[in-house]
Amino acid sequence: MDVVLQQFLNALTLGGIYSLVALGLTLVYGILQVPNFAHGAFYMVGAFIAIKLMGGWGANYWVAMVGAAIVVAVVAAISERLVFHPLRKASGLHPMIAAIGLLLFLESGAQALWGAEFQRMATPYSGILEFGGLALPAQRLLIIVAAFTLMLALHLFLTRTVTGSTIIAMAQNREGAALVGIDPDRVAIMTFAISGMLAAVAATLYAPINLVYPAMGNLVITKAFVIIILGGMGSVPGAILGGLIIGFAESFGAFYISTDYKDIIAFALLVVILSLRPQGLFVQGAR
Amino acid sequence: MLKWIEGRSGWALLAALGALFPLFAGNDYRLTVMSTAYIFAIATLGLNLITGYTGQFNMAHAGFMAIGAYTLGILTVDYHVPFWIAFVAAGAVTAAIGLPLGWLSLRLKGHYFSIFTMCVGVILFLVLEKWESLTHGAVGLMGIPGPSPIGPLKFETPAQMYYLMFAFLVLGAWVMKRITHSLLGRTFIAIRNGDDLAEALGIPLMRTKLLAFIVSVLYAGWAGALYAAFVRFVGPDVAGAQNTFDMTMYMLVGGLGTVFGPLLGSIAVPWLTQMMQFLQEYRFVIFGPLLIALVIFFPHGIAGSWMAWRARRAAAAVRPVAPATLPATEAPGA
Amino acid sequence: MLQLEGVSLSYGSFRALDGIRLHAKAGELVVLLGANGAGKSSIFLTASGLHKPAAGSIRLEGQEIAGARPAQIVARGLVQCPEGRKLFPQMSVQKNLMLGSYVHRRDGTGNRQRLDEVLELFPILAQKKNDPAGSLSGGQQQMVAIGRALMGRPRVLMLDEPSLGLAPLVVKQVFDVLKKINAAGTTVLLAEQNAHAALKIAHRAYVIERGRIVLEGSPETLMNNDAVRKAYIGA
Amino acid sequence: QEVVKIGYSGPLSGGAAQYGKNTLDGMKFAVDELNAENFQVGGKKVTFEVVALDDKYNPSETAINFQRLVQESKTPVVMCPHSGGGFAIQTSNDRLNALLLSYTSVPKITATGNKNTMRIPPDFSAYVKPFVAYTMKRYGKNLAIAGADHEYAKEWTAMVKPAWEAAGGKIVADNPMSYNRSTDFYSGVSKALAAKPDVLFIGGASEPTGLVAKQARDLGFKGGFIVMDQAKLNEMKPVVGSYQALEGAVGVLPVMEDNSAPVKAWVARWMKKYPEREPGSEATLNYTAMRVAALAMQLAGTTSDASAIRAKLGEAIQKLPAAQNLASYDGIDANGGTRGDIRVAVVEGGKIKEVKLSDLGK
Amino acid sequence: MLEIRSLTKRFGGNVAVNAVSTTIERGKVNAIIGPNGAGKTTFFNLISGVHPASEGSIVFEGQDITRLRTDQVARLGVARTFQATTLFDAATVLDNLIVGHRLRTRSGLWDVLLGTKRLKEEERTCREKARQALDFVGLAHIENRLAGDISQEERKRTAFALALATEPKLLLLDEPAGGVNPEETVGLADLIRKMVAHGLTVCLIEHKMDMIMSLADRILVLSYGEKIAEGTPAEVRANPAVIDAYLGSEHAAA
Ligand SMILES: Nc1ncnc2c1ncn2[C@@H]1O[C@H](COP(=O)(O)OP(=O)(O)OP(=O)(O)O)[C@@H](O)[C@H]1O
Ligand SMILES: Nc1ncnc2c1ncn2[C@@H]1O[C@H](COP(=O)(O)OP(=O)(O)OP(=O)(O)O)[C@@H](O)[C@H]1O
Ligand SMILES: [Mg+2]
Ligand SMILES: [Mg+2]
Repeated sequence: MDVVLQQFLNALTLGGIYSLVALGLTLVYGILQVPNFAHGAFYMVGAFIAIKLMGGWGANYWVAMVGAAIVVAVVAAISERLVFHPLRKASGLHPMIAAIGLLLFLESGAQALWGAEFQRMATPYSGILEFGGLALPAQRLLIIVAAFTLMLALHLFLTRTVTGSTIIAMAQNREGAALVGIDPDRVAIMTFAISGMLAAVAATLYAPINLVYPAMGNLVITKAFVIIILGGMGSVPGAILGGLIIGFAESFGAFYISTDYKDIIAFALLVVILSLRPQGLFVQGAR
Repeated sequence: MLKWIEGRSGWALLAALGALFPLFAGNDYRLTVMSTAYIFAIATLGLNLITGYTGQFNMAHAGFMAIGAYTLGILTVDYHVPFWIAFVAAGAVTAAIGLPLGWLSLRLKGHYFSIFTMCVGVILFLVLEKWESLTHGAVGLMGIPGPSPIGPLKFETPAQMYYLMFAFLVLGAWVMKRITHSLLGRTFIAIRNGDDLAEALGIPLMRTKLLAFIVSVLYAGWAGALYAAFVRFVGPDVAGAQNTFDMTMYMLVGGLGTVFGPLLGSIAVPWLTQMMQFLQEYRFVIFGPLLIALVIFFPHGIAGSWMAWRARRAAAAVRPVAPATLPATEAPGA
Repeated sequence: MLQLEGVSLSYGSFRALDGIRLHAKAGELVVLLGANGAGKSSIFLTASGLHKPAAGSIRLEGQEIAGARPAQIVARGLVQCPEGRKLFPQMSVQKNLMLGSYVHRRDGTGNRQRLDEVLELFPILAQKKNDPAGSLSGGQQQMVAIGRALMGRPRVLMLDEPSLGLAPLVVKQVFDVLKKINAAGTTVLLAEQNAHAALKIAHRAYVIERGRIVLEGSPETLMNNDAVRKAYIGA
Repeated sequence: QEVVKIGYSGPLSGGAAQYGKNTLDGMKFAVDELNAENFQVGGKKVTFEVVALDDKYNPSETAINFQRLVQESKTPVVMCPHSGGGFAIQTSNDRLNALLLSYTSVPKITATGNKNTMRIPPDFSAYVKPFVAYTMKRYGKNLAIAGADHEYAKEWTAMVKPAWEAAGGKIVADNPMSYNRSTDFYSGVSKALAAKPDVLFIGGASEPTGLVAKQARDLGFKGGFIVMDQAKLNEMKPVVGSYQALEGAVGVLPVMEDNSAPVKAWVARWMKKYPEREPGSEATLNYTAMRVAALAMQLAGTTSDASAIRAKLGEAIQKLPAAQNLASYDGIDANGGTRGDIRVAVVEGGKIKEVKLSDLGK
Repeated sequence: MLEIRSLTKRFGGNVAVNAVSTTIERGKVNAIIGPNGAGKTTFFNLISGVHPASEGSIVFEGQDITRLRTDQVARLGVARTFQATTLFDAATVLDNLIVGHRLRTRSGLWDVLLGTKRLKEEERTCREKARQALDFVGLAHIENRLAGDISQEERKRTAFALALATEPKLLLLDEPAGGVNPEETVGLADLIRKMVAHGLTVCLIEHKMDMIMSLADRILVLSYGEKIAEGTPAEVRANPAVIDAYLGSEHAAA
């Protein structure tokens, strides 16, 4: 029984991280219709900034997380301005390729600045809590609580605040948004900043139980894409549910089927689900 | 009429340049770069058919290239099948695998199709890596033989290999030109420009898209087979997303939805990266922004920008006040 | 109230507007007539700040707005109901309408009151208020678009072919509504193909051809102009 | 004075960049020393220069780079730190008369009959058996496989399994994981531990291997580890936290923990040049290989004839001063595979302890 | 020509078309009118196979086409235009039209690879048909303009030509005069008459009553998805239900 519980816990951890990353991706997709391949690089930069803040400046873990969120939000906002804004009218492949250019730049830039080697982030929550024979690493619990709190906050922001609605409105009709007085450029920058922030927080949450290196984003980003197409691109609940599905599939799949094939499990699941429901689990508009 | 001759002579000039290249290449290194570029150019031509002409961005393209490469490798290395028979089989196997995968993915549209095929690409990669009894797993296939002689033609030296790749490229470009400039090509373009309307005009969407998909992966499969014969080694990495991205970049740098563009891009970009080798690990710090700038300032690629310029001149000649409109290379995907 | 002086606009090398000069006084209902492609929508889009004019000045209540951002212009009370509706298709009708009052977002009660008024104007929308706007019929969407513009509590309202795709009965209703809004003090600019109905409620009208104003006058004078009758009114 | 260029094609960008740099720096370190030593071939002073090209771990790029190195830079020797690139080079190095220094443990690289290949890492098969014997004796008969799944790790797994069973043990779980691609090892490790193993076989790049070990300890594993030689115990330590947590691990001796005089002296030289970077075996092995290749040039009296250089490799290994033979090479086989005496270590009582291979398991 | 029996379409709980039965007569102008959201466009979508019908049957020239795909329906001779005039905006007018005749051709990949005579023949026919259609609608002079550049009225005509290039027997026109000014509307009505004179059957949706009343032979009135009236223009405009639901007093028979 406790192994099942352990996998369950792990699934929530993975699902939480995946969802946070996928949320940023799906928001940006909704606004600009750009599959932002550089999103994984935002995630990576977030982890590095947090490490540097903790290592170099001796910042506290939470301060480092906020710092990383701010820095990556700025990086993302600048990327929007310099890379995606000029391409807002070009549809299709162009922003995709530009995103790849941005990815190459950020990844090699990180390597030039911080080196290619694996780095570790310390955590103040390294303890292991024991509940009746069940080992629960504190950092994992923290991830679950923090990730789902953040998701709830984001959901409330999008559905309950006017500023949140502007993001959704922009996603559906840019000119229409401008005509009711929404400034599309500002919303685009804001959305990018939020997406960068989510990626940085996810990275800082996850880094203490993982490794930090320039290519670390590539692992997460493919999963994040699987998630948002599973949930329906641009759909916020879809990203959360999709993240959980992949988290559970990987965790239980690796345990009960095979670690060797666990990646295939996630992708095969996607193929099966999309074969049955081509528009994803959440039809766009189910917001 | 004039345009027709211009087109002909332009292509003839290119062919002549290609044929004479070994004479002024100077060394095998340049031949190797060029031969590799040709191999990827063939695959990129295929990618351009489904993406540039039909409007469906297939991100599993490198996966199909890998299928061709592995088919050739496995048949020649493990089953000792003669090279050219294995080569034909590489195309057949790629098409046979492409058919169900294409059918499954083409039910999706736009970015859904792209991301879905990206996942198909990952699956192909994982299968190649995990199915050890067939593919030799992560270790890869080594000792793949080079092309066996056809009559008096031997393919041993780099120059001979170069001409082989060149011949395939010419054939591939010629066939592609025929396809895209025929009624069939128009059908593909119609789907790219608006699939609802195309369907209302009696074009069977699935069948037509699937046809474009199969032809496109055939190019990938055969390019993969040539790759295997050239590098003599294939590992699962051939199927990696990196290769698809590279080909997409070639296509875009040259110009989407033209035959000439992908050729240009596939040749220009590798030379550019070769020239930037001295930057070593910092090369992408420069290359990334360069790519972004290109996409922003030359959205139609080199060939596309040139054609747009000509179209604008032609339009200006017809009507003094012509609205500035982009050339007919509408980007797909949205 | 709204004044355009020598406004020109180019799409690339194509000159869509050429020295447009027109104005609307406070409380006026002004109609723009013109064939397809004459430049009516271009005038509106330029006034709203979605296109930058190549030359000329646009003044709203004496203040220059040429070159301002669309959001600023809306905030100053110049609101447009655009051609092609430009709704948020996956949002509910109600949310579409509420976003229309984005620039007044601090005034919650005022907006709710306005919403009730709009739903009263278009009862069918009240029935469909929780449906995604994109699932409505063409005409119903047109009503949402008009309603959304009204939610912005415009001082100057520009409507680009509001009767497009509407049933005759609804067209009549819409024009009645426009008259009512106008009577309540809103300045209205109306681009219309349905010249007959438009001129009936107009105070003044302009005729536009190929990006230029070719005629200006009262509805009566235009109605009696043979060329205008033939081209824009029919029969 | 003559300048001889030495080629390198490896990953200098992307996920494997650090690995590529480590191998390259080992070579460069040897070259710098040689240049400072007034090194002579055929009575003339020779200066070496490393020409390094990035291939992103992609064999087709390696093929291009190799051509470029040989044709444009006229390098008689090219080093490549991955098997795919090695195979790509082997298609033409015999014809072009260039010596391939292949940094890969995949045995096939020297089984293809290529005449101009030297495999840098010594054959690892010798230490599988002592590792097995040691851990089985200390912890018990149940082994769970939780190693990586890349080509090299598969070769290792394929040797560990029969060795373990031959020694009378039982494989209770066979659970390879992708160390390079996984975002999380939790499920994989917990699955392996569910089979209640006494010993875990782990190994891939050092840091992920450290994570796997840490994960196992977090989940309550108390047994020992057989650590594949790609992972270095000293590099795993910062990830796991301490050597205490690695108690009972057996693996290759980390360079930094090597107490032999030549290695200690070399590490001191290295740390003077790169104060921030502790060297690993990538550096020492490539350093040694470069030294061997240079010496072979001297012995052959040529800096360009690869076959002649290749023919002298064995002699060069014999003659190489102990201070430079950090890899403890003692010979080379007919196909170019090196042989050597590998130094191994165990973690006992929270400390690294060097042991003789022959003493392990006794 | 077209027999429709108790055709129903539901979107979720919403019944867009509710048990409508009617016939469309050969060689006539059949009009469909009704308030916004009455289900007119949906009705067209059902006939042309864009949406599958929830219930009922559609029989075209004796053949049941209820379950056919859009392209199959088009091949049988039913062409349509869209409410928001869709064209291939990025292509020239002529290129738009060449594709229009594609469904009457058979050459495939092999013909292209082998360069068969059939392909050359068919390419010529397509071009000819395109020019004919352009001539017919009076747009021969703009064949080289990009479809995205031309005026609203020219778009409407191009859309007609595109439909004509498929060599249809039945033409479904969704608001052909929407957004077109009165003078040009008259021109479009003339064009529709000309098409009927050439043996085509037309079925159109329109809100312009002047045009409908002078053009249509028969009118079907839909409201809330249901058929509320059907008959000649005179009958329909006198029908109190229609006046109530749609026309208002202004357009009612005097
Ligand atoms: N974005 C654009 N790019 C290029 N040309 C444009 C663009 N928008 C409009 N045009 C051209 O500008 C001219 C004026 O267009 P506009 O839409 O203002 O006319 P309109 O009077 O509103 O016509 P309609 O009655 O069809 O709506 C037309 O010839 C049109 O083709
Ligand atoms: N794809 C769809 N999904 C859900 N509901 C739809 C869909 N298409 C149409 N509807 C609904 O069906 C009803 C009929 O719509 P339809 O477009 O057929 O009306 P119409 O008669 O063409 O109106 P108009 O004259 O305004 O164009 C409307 O209530 C609309 O909301
Ligand atoms: Mg207009
Ligand atoms: Mg309709």
